[in-house]
Amino acid sequence: MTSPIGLSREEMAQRVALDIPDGSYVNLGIGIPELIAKFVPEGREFIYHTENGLLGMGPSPLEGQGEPELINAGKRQITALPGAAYFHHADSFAMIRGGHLDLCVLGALQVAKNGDLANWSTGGPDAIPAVGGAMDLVAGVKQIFAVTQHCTKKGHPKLVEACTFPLTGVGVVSRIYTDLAVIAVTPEGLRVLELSPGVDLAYVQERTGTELLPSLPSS
Amino acid sequence: MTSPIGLSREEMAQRVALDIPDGSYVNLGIGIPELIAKFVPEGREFIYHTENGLLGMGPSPLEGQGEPELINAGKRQITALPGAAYFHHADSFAMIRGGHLDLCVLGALQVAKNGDLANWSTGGPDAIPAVGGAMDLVAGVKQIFAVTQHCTKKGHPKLVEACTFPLTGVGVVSRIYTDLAVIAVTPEGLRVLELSPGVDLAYVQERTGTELLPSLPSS
Amino acid sequence: MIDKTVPSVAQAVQGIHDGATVMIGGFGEAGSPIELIHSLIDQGASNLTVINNNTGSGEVGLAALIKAGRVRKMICSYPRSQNSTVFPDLYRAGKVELELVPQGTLAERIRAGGAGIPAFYTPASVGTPLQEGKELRSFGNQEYVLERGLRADYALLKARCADRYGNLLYNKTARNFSPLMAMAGGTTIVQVAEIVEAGELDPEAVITPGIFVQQVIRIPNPAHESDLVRQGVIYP
Amino acid sequence: MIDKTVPSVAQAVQGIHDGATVMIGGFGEAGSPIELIHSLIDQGASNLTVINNNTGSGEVGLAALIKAGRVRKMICSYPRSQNSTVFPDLYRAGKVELELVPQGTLAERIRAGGAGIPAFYTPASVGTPLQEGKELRSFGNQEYVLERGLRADYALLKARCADRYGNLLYNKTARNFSPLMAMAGGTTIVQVAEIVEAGELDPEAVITPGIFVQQVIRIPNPAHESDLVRQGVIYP
Repeated sequence: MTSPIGLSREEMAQRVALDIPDGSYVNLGIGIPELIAKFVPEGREFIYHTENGLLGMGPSPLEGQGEPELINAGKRQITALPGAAYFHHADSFAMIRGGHLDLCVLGALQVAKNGDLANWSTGGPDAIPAVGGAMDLVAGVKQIFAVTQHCTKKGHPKLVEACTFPLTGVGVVSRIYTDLAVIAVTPEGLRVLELSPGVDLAYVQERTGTELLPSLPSS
Repeated sequence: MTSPIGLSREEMAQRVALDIPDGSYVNLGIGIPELIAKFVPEGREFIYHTENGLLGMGPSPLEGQGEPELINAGKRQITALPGAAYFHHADSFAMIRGGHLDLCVLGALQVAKNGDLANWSTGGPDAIPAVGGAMDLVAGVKQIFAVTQHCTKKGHPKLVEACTFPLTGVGVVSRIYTDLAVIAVTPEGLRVLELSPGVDLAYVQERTGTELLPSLPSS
Repeated sequence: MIDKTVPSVAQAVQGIHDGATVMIGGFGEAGSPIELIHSLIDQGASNLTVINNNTGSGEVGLAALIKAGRVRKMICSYPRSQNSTVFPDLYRAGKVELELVPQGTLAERIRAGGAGIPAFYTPASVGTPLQEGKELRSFGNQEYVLERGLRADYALLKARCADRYGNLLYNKTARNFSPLMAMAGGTTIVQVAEIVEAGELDPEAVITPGIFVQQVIRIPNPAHESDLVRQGVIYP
Repeated sequence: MIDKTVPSVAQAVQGIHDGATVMIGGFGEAGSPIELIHSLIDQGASNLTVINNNTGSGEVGLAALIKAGRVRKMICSYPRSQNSTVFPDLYRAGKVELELVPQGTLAERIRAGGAGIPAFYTPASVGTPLQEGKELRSFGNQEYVLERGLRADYALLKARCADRYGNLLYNKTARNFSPLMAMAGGTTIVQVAEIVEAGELDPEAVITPGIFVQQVIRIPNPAHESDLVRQGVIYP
């Protein structure tokens, strides 16, 4: 499932981690975002929040040492680091809704040029709708990054003029990390900040459902 | 300050305690209500809640053994019993507002025949208004008893047709314990349940600002 | 003497009536009171409205309760799991209703119910399909949606440890919704692995004060849902 | 490395600006961060809006801050104490404003502010003078009043123990409003008697998770307000 060119899932996760400031409180969504926890850049300390009630989430347990009652929001077994704290769901979402988390990195089905995010349902007639904490996260966390393959498996663009899937939140995403590029959501539209190795703007534009603005010369 | 006839403050507190069912969760207001904690009838266990964050409040500490950070709502030093729990103010008032407490016993400036309570301010031009937790307690606790001298020090009735002081709550008091009588608030008005020794209905009526109904023959 | 312990799971759940609203603690299997749920299946109450973050897994616990046809309606945030088709199948067949609620809104609605707050405003779901039919209102420059407090006739919970007053400690992320549901349940029934003497719990560390708990039942070695699913257990 | 400890009370409070809204923990003297308040008096910020359950006692701590003329407005539930005339005198003289809030409403407003809830409904104060000017609404058969969340630029708190992440434990009934104010303060500054290594606090027993705390200052032997009042201390 690796693209011939562009970043792997692990590389995308690593790229996001580079942009997280030291000391940040971070919530990681399910999928590629979960991989980010492995890539803390030298000299930084992040505190990971999992909305099912833990601040100070650590890596996966060693084989055979997991506990069924120590899990993350994706229901995978995790560990707790020194300095961790457990709390109930209302306190956990008080952290989220109250703006106490610095960053949330979520997967995406679609991101629109204005930052609208769709990541919980395709809205299909047979789909079982399941939203989890995504709507609370995008409404409350200070900054929302989306990390996603640039296109669907069928090759359809995921960055679009307007989302066709049901929204998770309106105008919430500030930055998008894909296998092909790092893209900022700006009042003018989607602006490319960085292209993956071996990829040019035309290549990315061809795979994008809305106009991409070129990166600004760095000042 | 003892009346020539009628119950003393301690006796009033003891009388209230007799009417508290076993296993009740109880909040006691400042003044005479505080004395109730001394009078747990044989064979019963009450759990006292103090709204500043303790369930399982025990008696006053022994001389010299008090702690400035273990106090009740009246800011007097107290103790905590085995099985106690501390919590913050939002959880404490969740207990109150959420209807989890069985009984609150409050002092009163005035009680009206419909159960209106005034106990936080005389409304005087120079009064410093101070409400504390009284409005939350009367709005949330399942049953509210008022315990008070039947008349003010100047001899004015405290049980009245309608309160003239600012209200704490509307129609909240279900029973009134005074030095002269135990009185139920009923849809028909104030009904005397019990007269203190040496007191007859006419004597109490004379000192009451609204009509008292005689006790019903016990069935 | 106050003593909220009851001798059997059967006795604990015996009062739950047809048509009752039942909150069930847990996030996935963490904190799921599986023995209480199985006892509720045995007891037979039906036409239930169940509030839980999920819809169970495999064919044990909550999934088994749903499969047995006892649940008229689920109120939850995430009715999918990797190893259960019980809810999806019945939902597609129109045999169970779903009220889908964002997870933080669900938690806050339960807390509000328990705290005597009938309604509150939240920014979550504004501009999305889950806001439809709900009142919007602006405070400052932002729009919020009005959400109602949730209460239940019963709450079925799992905790690690209790005393006779019903004071509770939980285990790690098995805490999740349970302290909120304890507040919002008319009758809160808790299975615990251990019961200690009054006074043994540090009053500074009690998570659920006993005032929110009506019954405590000791289940010393509770099953883990994932173990049962792995073993292919189907309840009953 | 995350380390929220600061070396002095002066440094802790230096950023507090004229006109700031400041939540101050404590119920009476229990939980009152008296050293932080005294440092705020030294620092000189004025025209403050202060949120505390009370208005201080004697002429130390919060009463001293009010006496020094630094407080434009108090938001509290009980602005009386047996041994202070500071607030009553200034209030009668029209030199300080008062927003009187029922205690449970005050607690819930602070929690709501910290939890991103802009407004909620409560039954407290309905039919009383404190409901005047507020919206009423019925849910079910009962009337409720709409109350707004409260936030503050700063929260000054006292706790028993912290680690470098700002995780906090409190002492008995000194907990009171502080965990709520920690959530609602933009910059939450906490004086603690003890600072321990990360990992020494039981993660099950942490009351305020460090995410709500920005600065921790160690005051190993905090003064008790009642002692100072008894000794006749007048600050500064």
